[in-house]
Amino acid sequence: MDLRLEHASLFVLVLELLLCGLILARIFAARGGRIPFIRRIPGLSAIDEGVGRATEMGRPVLFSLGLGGLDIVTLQALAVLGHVARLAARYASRVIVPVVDAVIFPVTEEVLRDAYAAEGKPELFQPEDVRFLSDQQFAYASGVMGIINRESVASSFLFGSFFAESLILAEAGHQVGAVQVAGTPSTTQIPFFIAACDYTIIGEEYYAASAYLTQEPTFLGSLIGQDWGKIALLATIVIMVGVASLWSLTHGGAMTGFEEKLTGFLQYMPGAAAGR
Amino acid sequence: MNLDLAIWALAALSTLAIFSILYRENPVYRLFEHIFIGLATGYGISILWTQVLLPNWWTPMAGDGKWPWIFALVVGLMFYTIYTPRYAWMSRLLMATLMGMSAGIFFQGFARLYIPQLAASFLPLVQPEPPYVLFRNLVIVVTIVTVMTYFFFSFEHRSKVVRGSASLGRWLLMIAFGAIFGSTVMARMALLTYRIWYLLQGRPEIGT
Amino acid sequence: MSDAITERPEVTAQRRQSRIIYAILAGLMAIFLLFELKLPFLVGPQARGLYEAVEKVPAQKPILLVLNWAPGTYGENYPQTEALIQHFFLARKPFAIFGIDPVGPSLGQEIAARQAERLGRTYGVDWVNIGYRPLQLPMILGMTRDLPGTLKRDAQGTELATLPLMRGVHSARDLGMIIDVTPSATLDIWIQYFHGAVGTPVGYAPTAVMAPEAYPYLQSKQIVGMLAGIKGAAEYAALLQQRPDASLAWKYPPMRAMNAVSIAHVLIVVLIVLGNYQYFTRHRRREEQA
Amino acid sequence: MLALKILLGFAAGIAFLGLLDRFTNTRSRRLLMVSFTFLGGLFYLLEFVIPPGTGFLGWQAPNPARDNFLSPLIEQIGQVVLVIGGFAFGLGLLNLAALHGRTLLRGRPGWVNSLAFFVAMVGMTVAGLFQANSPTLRTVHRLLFEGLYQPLGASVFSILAFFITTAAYRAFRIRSGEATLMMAAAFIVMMAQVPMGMMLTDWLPTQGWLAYFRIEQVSDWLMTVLNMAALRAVGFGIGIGGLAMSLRVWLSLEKGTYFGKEM
Repeated sequence: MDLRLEHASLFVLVLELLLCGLILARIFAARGGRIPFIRRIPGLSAIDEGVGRATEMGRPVLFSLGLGGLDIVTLQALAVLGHVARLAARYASRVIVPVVDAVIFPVTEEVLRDAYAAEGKPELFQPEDVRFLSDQQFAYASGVMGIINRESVASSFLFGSFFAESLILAEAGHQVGAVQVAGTPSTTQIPFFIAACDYTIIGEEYYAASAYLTQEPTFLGSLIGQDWGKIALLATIVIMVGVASLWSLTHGGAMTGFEEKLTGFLQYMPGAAAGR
Repeated sequence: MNLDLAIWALAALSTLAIFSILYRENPVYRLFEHIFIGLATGYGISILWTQVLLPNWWTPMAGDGKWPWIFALVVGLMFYTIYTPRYAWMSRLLMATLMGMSAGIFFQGFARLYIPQLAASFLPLVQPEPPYVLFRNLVIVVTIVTVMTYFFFSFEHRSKVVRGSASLGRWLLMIAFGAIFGSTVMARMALLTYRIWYLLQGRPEIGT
Repeated sequence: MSDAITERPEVTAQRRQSRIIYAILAGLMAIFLLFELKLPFLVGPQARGLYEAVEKVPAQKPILLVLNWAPGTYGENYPQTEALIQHFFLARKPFAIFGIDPVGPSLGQEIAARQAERLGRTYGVDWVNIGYRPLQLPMILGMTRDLPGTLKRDAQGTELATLPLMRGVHSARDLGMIIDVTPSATLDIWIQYFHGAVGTPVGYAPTAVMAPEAYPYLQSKQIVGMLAGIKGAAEYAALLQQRPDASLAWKYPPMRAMNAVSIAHVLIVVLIVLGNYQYFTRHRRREEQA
Repeated sequence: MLALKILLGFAAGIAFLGLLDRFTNTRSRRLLMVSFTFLGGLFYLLEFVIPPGTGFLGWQAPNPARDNFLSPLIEQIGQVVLVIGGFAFGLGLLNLAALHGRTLLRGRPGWVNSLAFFVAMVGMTVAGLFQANSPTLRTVHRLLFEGLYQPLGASVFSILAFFITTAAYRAFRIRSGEATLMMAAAFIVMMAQVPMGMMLTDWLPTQGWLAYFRIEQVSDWLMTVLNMAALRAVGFGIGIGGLAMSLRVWLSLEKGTYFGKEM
């Protein structure tokens, strides 16, 4: 459907307010002590196992943040990195983080340094383990492939936005026998992670990672709010499928009028300048 | 020396060096990996200057006399305070502002990405649509509903309906992932075919 | 490797197995590229649709061949372009090369010049190269109304209006067809502003990855046909071969390339079957032991 | 004159930062950070939700039918962020130079690679920036770009063909219902792409209801109906997840590393 949404329409505004309201309400409820229960996310429990394995074998952990710049996806990957780094610090393991974006680079270094400091082992942090490789996709991939092989990493965690290089990183890790956990909202790369990794975190589970790993009330509440948001979307779909079916029945199956009306409604914004 | 021949020879050597990692990591791969990263960095620098900083910053400032653009450099320098614990907070302030901006941008992105898709899911499920259209619509709606229930984090254990829907959703998801995998194979094979052809030709008249 | 003791037991074995698979894949591809082997072949309806649409273009209406690819997708877009250009020359359909990517037209120039020399076709009469213009909406809109007035000169700086081929061309209405050879999402432009506005037929030659997005347009007949990646190029080559006047010369022969790709697909299928057989026998052995 | 203005501006900017550092403490910095994060997000939010045509104190967008008074700023802010982000490239450069410089100067094993890195980087930078001025540099640029950079990238990319083969070999085993479904779908779509696969169902008619069972039709249906719907549903979840995360970052509710730290 060809919708013009350069600016929010009334529908968009109401929907986003509703979704944000649901999420915020559950966050504050959880902070107020109503800690909810969430289901297990299998891949995430494997992270601890992966770091433990690195310690046993005396080999490093690799953590790739994907190709994203400073956006929501990469921030979530950094949150997971924080958890991995604290575990690694606790067990005195190394975490190698190849970075693709110069803006992300200092943030990554700080996340790692803080994690080692928080576990009381600041001396274990090696600045050389956070490496800016390249901002070019395949130069980055070749570098990561080299690191995985040379360091013979014990486990490899791939979190963030990935593109065609996903399978290069995952298959290289598989070849050195690393335990691999991947998570990405880049849906088209998930099949390759499923094929080459031990555990893959799919779709929205990616955003549930920090809640599951930290059991922090804010995150748990947020997750429940997200569930309510999905119910709201599902309800919208079910109701509108009903409306569309009714339209189809009463208009002899001709749906153009329905689409026109729908487009008009979805784009409608009171107070917008004339001439649209 | 013939430049085209030199280019062909270098390109063939590069290809073999990269492919050598398929056997095992080795000094030749390592050398070319470092050359590649060096070239990419150099390429990045020249692109950064010619396509980003020169037209967007230097020319407006030094050419068109818009001197306040120098403040962009001052702000940019705040990144580098990260190396001094005393001033590191400045870099964090800059970073936090950028994060806030990307959060704000997501509110726009959400609407533009997902609202049209939401609207496209409002499909009729009853007559007098032709049967194959109805079947298609039914599959689309059922897939959307069941896959979305798979991603519920709190309801799964309470209701049998949700559990059933979620596992159907996961099955449909796997079919979709398989289809993506299959549809990518040909494009990847075409890439390799051309690389091998390039090597086999042994002559420099073909593009890299 | 010195630290082989700490590896997962199955890893070295698996790595050895992988090396064998890599060697087989590369070897098979090389064989099918080196020799013109006959594999069973079918021409799909999309390539046929494009071929027939080109045949139907009136001789006085030039075809706009839009080349938006760069060396990155050489393996797919080069043979497509080479196939299309040979068809235009053989069937005497005048065409103009154009691009909104800086490299595409110069790559097309090389192919067209080589084929023109071989087949004895003349620049300005049988073909022109307009060159590259950065994509801007006003330019696209201008092209639909006054093509030579908007684009002015060809890649060598000759006034378009003075070229015999362009003499009858004023607006988009005078174009016989538009074919977009591209690795990126540029199709919308031609559908929206050319086909949508004046009904110019549009053909599409994308990389295989981009092809699925075009199905809705094919169904609604907004595009007359499509060459999907290397397979499309090979299908087109097969159609060309059936011509009585077929005199073809390839720099990167699409048939051989497609054979190599086909054999790779077959290899994967064989490997999957083999893998499952292995898995079952091992499974059964374990069950018997238990 | 302009140079002086620029220099003075630079000095003033640095001085301002110095004063900011002098007159703020941990708490006010924290407050500053929270409010900057909020304002940064608020701008994009307001630009989105304020109806087009809205002005502010007589300030109007040039194209009121599409834009509100904040819209013209999007491009300018984008340009500023682009430039500022560009300056961050030096951080990556420093890291690379430090890592390889140390290896090179101390003559550690692998110093040859580090040397190659530097030569490649400097060569490409110089050739890239100044190739317009010298034919020699143009030749060097072609050698580096067409002879090394492009084929290296294309080769790394084409390694995927090898990896996709071994990944399919390993992953598509009939271990579970899920793996079987994934394999079946991949098989159909893969086969539909090659003539030999299309022959499997070539005996079916091309017209009538049986035509729907031709492999290319089934593959097409899988991609455009089932795959599309499944990806759409995954997308909705990801969208809401991203929305929640954005909300937490924007309102400084995010916890854990990097967030909510002492300044």
